[in-house]
Amino acid sequence: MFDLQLSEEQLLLRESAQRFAQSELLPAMREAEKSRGISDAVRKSASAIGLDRLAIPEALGGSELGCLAQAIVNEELGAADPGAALACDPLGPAILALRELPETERDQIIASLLENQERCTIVDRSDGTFDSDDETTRGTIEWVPGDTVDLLAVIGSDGIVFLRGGIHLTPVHGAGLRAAGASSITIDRSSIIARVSDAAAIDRARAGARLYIASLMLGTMRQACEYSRAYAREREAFGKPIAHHQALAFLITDMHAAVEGLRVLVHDAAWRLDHDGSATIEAAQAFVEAVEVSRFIGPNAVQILGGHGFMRDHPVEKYMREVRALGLLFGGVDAAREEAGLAICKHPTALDLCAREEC
Amino acid sequence: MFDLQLSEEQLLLRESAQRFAQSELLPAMREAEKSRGISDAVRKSASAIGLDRLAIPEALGGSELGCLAQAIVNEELGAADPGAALACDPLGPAILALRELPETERDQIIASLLENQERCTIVDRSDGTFDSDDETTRGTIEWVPGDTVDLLAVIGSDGIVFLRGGIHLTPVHGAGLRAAGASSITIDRSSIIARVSDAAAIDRARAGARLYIASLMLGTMRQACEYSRAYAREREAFGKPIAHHQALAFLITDMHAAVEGLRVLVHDAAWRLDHDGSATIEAAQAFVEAVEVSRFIGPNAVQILGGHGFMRDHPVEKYMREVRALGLLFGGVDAAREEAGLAICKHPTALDLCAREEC
Amino acid sequence: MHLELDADSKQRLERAREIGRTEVRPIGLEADRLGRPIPVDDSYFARCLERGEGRTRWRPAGTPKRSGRRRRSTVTTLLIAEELSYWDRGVGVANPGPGLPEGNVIAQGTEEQKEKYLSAFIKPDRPRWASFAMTEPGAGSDAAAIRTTARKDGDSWILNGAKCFIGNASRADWILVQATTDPERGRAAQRAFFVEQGTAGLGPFKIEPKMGLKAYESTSFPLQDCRIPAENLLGGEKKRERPEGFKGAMRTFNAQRPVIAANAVGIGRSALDETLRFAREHGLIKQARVRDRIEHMTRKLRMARLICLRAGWLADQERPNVVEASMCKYVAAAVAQEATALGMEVLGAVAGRGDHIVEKLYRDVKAMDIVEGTGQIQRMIIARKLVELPR
Amino acid sequence: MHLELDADSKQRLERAREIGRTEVRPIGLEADRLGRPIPVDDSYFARCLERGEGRTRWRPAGTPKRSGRRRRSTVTTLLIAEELSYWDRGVGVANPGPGLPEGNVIAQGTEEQKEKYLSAFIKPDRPRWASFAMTEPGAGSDAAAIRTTARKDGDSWILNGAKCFIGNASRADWILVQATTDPERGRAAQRAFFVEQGTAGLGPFKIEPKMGLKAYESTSFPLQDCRIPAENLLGGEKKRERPEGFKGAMRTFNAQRPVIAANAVGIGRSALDETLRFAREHGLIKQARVRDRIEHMTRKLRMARLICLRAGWLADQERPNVVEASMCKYVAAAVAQEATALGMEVLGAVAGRGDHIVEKLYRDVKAMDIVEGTGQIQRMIIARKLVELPR
Repeated sequence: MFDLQLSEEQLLLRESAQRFAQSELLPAMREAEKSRGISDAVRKSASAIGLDRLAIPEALGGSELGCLAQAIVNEELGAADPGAALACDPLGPAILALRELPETERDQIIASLLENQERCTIVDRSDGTFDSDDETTRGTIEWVPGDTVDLLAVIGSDGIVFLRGGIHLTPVHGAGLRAAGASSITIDRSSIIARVSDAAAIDRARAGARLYIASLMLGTMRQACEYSRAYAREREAFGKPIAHHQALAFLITDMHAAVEGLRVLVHDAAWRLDHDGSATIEAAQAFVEAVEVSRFIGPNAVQILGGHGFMRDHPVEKYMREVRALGLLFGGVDAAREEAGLAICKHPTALDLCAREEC
Repeated sequence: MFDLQLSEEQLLLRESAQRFAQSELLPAMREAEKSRGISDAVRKSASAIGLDRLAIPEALGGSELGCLAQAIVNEELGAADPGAALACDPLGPAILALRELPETERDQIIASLLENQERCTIVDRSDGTFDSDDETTRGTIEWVPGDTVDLLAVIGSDGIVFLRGGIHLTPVHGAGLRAAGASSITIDRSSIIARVSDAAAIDRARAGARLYIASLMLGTMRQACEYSRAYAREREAFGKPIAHHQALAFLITDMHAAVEGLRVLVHDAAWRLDHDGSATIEAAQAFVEAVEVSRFIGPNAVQILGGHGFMRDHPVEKYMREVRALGLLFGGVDAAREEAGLAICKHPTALDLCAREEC
Repeated sequence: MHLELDADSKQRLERAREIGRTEVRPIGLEADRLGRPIPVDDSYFARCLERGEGRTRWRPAGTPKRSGRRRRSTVTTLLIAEELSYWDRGVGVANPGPGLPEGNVIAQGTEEQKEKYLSAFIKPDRPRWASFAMTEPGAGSDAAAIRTTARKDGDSWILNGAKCFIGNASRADWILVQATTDPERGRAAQRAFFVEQGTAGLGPFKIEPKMGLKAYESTSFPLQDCRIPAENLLGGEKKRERPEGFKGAMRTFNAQRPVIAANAVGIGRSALDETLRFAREHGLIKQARVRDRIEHMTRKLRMARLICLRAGWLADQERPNVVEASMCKYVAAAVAQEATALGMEVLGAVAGRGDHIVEKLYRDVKAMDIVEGTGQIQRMIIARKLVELPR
Repeated sequence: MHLELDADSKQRLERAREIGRTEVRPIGLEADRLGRPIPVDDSYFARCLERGEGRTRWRPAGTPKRSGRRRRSTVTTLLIAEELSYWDRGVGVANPGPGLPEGNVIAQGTEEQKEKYLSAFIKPDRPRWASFAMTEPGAGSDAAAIRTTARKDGDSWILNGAKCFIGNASRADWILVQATTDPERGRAAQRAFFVEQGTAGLGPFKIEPKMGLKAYESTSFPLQDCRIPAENLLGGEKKRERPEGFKGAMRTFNAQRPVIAANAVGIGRSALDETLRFAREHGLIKQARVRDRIEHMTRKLRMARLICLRAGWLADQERPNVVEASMCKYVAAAVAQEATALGMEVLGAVAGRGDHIVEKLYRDVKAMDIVEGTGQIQRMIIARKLVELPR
């Protein structure tokens, strides 16, 4: 039975994420950007409603929720401050890779991370630009939106490795997401403390990470649309609200439709990843769509505000930068496009809801 | 001195091409499509004003004009009927390849073609899908907009070969340009009667052929814009001309700008090809732009007419089909994009009007 | 949330696919090749009747409810519309039955009118059509601009005007004609009238030559002093002062939008599958540019389908779907249009031949952004909600 | 037709490039890094003066014409504007000189006004700025909506209102302030007034924090019972009844559009060159997707430059260029915006670091679609010509 209704639990989760995002993240947005971090109070609030352990196994005190729940939460947090959202979630999308480890190993690593209040980052280096031998790894990562990395998960061409030690961070300015920090990383003789080699598990982790980012982008773009729409209804030019100039009304409509379209792709991918344990194409496409839409919505939300949009008194310039920055993570749009394209071209028919032989 | 003024000669040429196109091609547009050809009267008129020998050497009775002149003429003919334009020009863009032959050989072949009222076609098979040994060639060509091919120029990976005999045409329906005919070709033991191997000469011939097509597309799209603009000024909905609904006015503006932008690219490439004897990037980009713009203008010109646009009583559905068809010729947009991209990436700086070292 | 179909819907889809593959596709290709609508006496239509198509869902008062299959959901209806359109969208419009006007008649007709005009469709003796005539040469998207007049003359109405692009008009038993009883009064004065085939003053019919969707007839015709009995006024005289005519038409539009969106997705999916097949067969999928086109087509069509199903799901939930219905309509039409254009680029010269189905789909699909309200109209509808864009 | 530059223009371009490379780029990067406008006392400005920049082209009546270099063409002016913007667009705005208001003063000022306000710029003793204040918090693109009032009071005008996003206002010797003498009368009542720095009621100034283009100050300030002498009315009292103020402003806008377009092309070209350099250095040009982005950027920027030069060439020919000027403005702004966004995609995580020039260009470029009339305004101007779109 095809049903788009969110469950009671999901609705409650959304409401609580929204309340937190709007009351705690949004007002502190510029301050968090300036100080490259969120306040302890915000961090505690996030933790109090469990945002830092959505995907952590129940046995370890988490909610053990799936990707759809995370997407719902991330949309709300992204609508306030995607950088702060990353800062609120110490394990971030790396949890999706950690979850693929054997249970004992998984629980041990996660428990230790939680106990020491450590932070994880996951990066995609499937393009083979990362050197790893059996036990140690070297390489550089140009940018991660964070100032602390205790455990680094690297998706390489032959699996996911989890690294500890030898991770040297250098702060950089950051094109966006500065509420999470911004660093480049040099890895030198870092130890591999765990490894995931199963291809399906790697695909799941990558899909989950892409959805994590895409859903933050969804939220940020939704807010960019809402903010600029509200502005356009207030602001007058040539004797009427600028939103009543048809071309701008249509632009606002197209931006709204782009957000709605992105949301169904994100939800579809997240549901399938939860339900089927696999959504390689769908997650990659949600990410590609998010990036493409960001190139449309980011600059246009600024444009609607005109000169005001270019100023930091309004948030739209920040949204424009941050969605652009988010889309650069995790191999960027080309890696996602390549993965989706190759997978689709293997399928006999690309777009079937019900199983179908070649016809 | 930067000067965009067309010469007196060019202005006269344009005027005469326009008069012919509007008075002879345009009224017969649907008839020519139906009967897969132009009338003898039209053919004679075209010949009378020299449209069938623009690029032919003066010694052979032609005007020996360059690519810019051809582009100016093609824009006018394309604005009436791009298929008929092809039909009016027996040697078509193949003349640009023929011109690269040594003078004696060139004159002999051209003279013979003219004397026997024969037709040429040129195709691009640089992708290496064409078999040629020293003297004969085999292969198939899925579609050419023509029903007669006496001499076939094939740009292959290792040069241009000119083929005679063993060229078997099978009529096909044609997605567009039916005024020129539509055939698929099987080549079986065809003789190579001439060959061009010089890389610069091949580039010139290919650039010229691309511009030939791009300028036809320019004309057809210009006309699609003009026709739909005129319609939008007449047609009323919701109490005013539909052109006065701002979103449609802006669409018309964007379509107009796209045509203007394409024209400067076509003229720039043509002028450089005439002036410098080389315009590989510029010609390929004019073609790419023409194809991209055609995907925007073709369907939107139909859209402006609404239900009427879908009917053959108006020409916009034909324009939509024909610009799409033109863009498939000569290796299509990907071949042009690849050629331009590779060439640009070789340059130290991509976009310099004055010579510049790497900075 | 649950994004898979139930077994019953899957089964219906399978059946639609089988009919599409064996019946719809071949007759659609033939019509396109010959450049004319499927003839009225084509055996295809007889087979439609044999399959139980071409019937009304209306039943006379007192008819016992049929047991058995439950009414299918809008979501399933949309998926079937997509599937049939996948095989040929024009054929679906050509199919016999009470078609477009059925909804209006059921909703607004008097019992006598339902009996008179729908009962022949309960178990039709032969392929029968009905037709709904709203569009005029000067009134497409702007339904309020209708100029066909209906003048009361004793026990008759006299219709004068011209209609265009009307599906199946020349073969219809009757045409529900939208007309104004007072051009000065705008929408409020619009009503719908039953005009039976053969009525003096109806026609002649001109079958319009179209770019695509050739399987059905798009017909233009005049109404010249076309006199019909007073009782042919849809809903009867008593409703005259209420602007039901226009709203009725608008309601039809509204309900139809996700169906057109689903049709568009079907056309696009057809282009995608054929393009992918071609690319695989010709070794083109090794090219990144070709894969990117296919990825783009797939993604956008998935998106369009999902927002289309969302509009349908909202309808199934009896929740408002005005924004969603308009959105899926214009998005799907644009996406499908682009899919066919990209498909032609992948096919290259083969598309230029004019005998590949992707080329046909390129010609078919444009209508999806026009019928039932252009993309511009859909945006206006949405913008009214989003920014209170004045009319 | 001839599409190459003459030797003189090339030489000027070479000089602009040298200044851009050695002076403009470094100071622009520094301002961006520090997130503040170039300080008034920065030695960069002194060097500008040494190079002969920051001067007025105005000369008192009776000054003998200078021989030597001929006046440069608009085409060359545009190419130099592009070149300087290539190195940093913000710095150009920060440069000292009579700047934006100069044209209005020369065209409409009385001889006394020209003498008083421009003579210090003939051979400036120190870096001096002038400023033009039209934009208001509630009036950006819609210049007719200006609410700053000018009320005559004896021998004075009293200005009240607020201006925003005004370039160089806090460092200007004087600001030409656009105000209305009668808010009810719309454009016709708009005039421009010289307000000297330090006038009571002018300010305080707030330097606005911008997303990009940080090298120059965008300043907001109020005018509160700001009293100025009657003779500070641009053009003097006699012109009061003619709507020159507004038209003057519009003329400035018009002449400026191709310059902004050229600026945009310069920013885009900078992004292109840096992206291409990065792609070559990191072996990315072997990827078709990367090459396609670079091809796209190059093509669209070539196109934008050509239509921009066309607008300039028409001006040089003294032919109308309203459509072309607006077209190049909105096309170039969009194209350059896209170029920077694509550049960031090619750079990937390196762009995320926030210390690569392409990332800066992405923040800088957006303003090009806003200043001197947004893309929407440009389309309105063109549509008036193309379809007689009513105002």
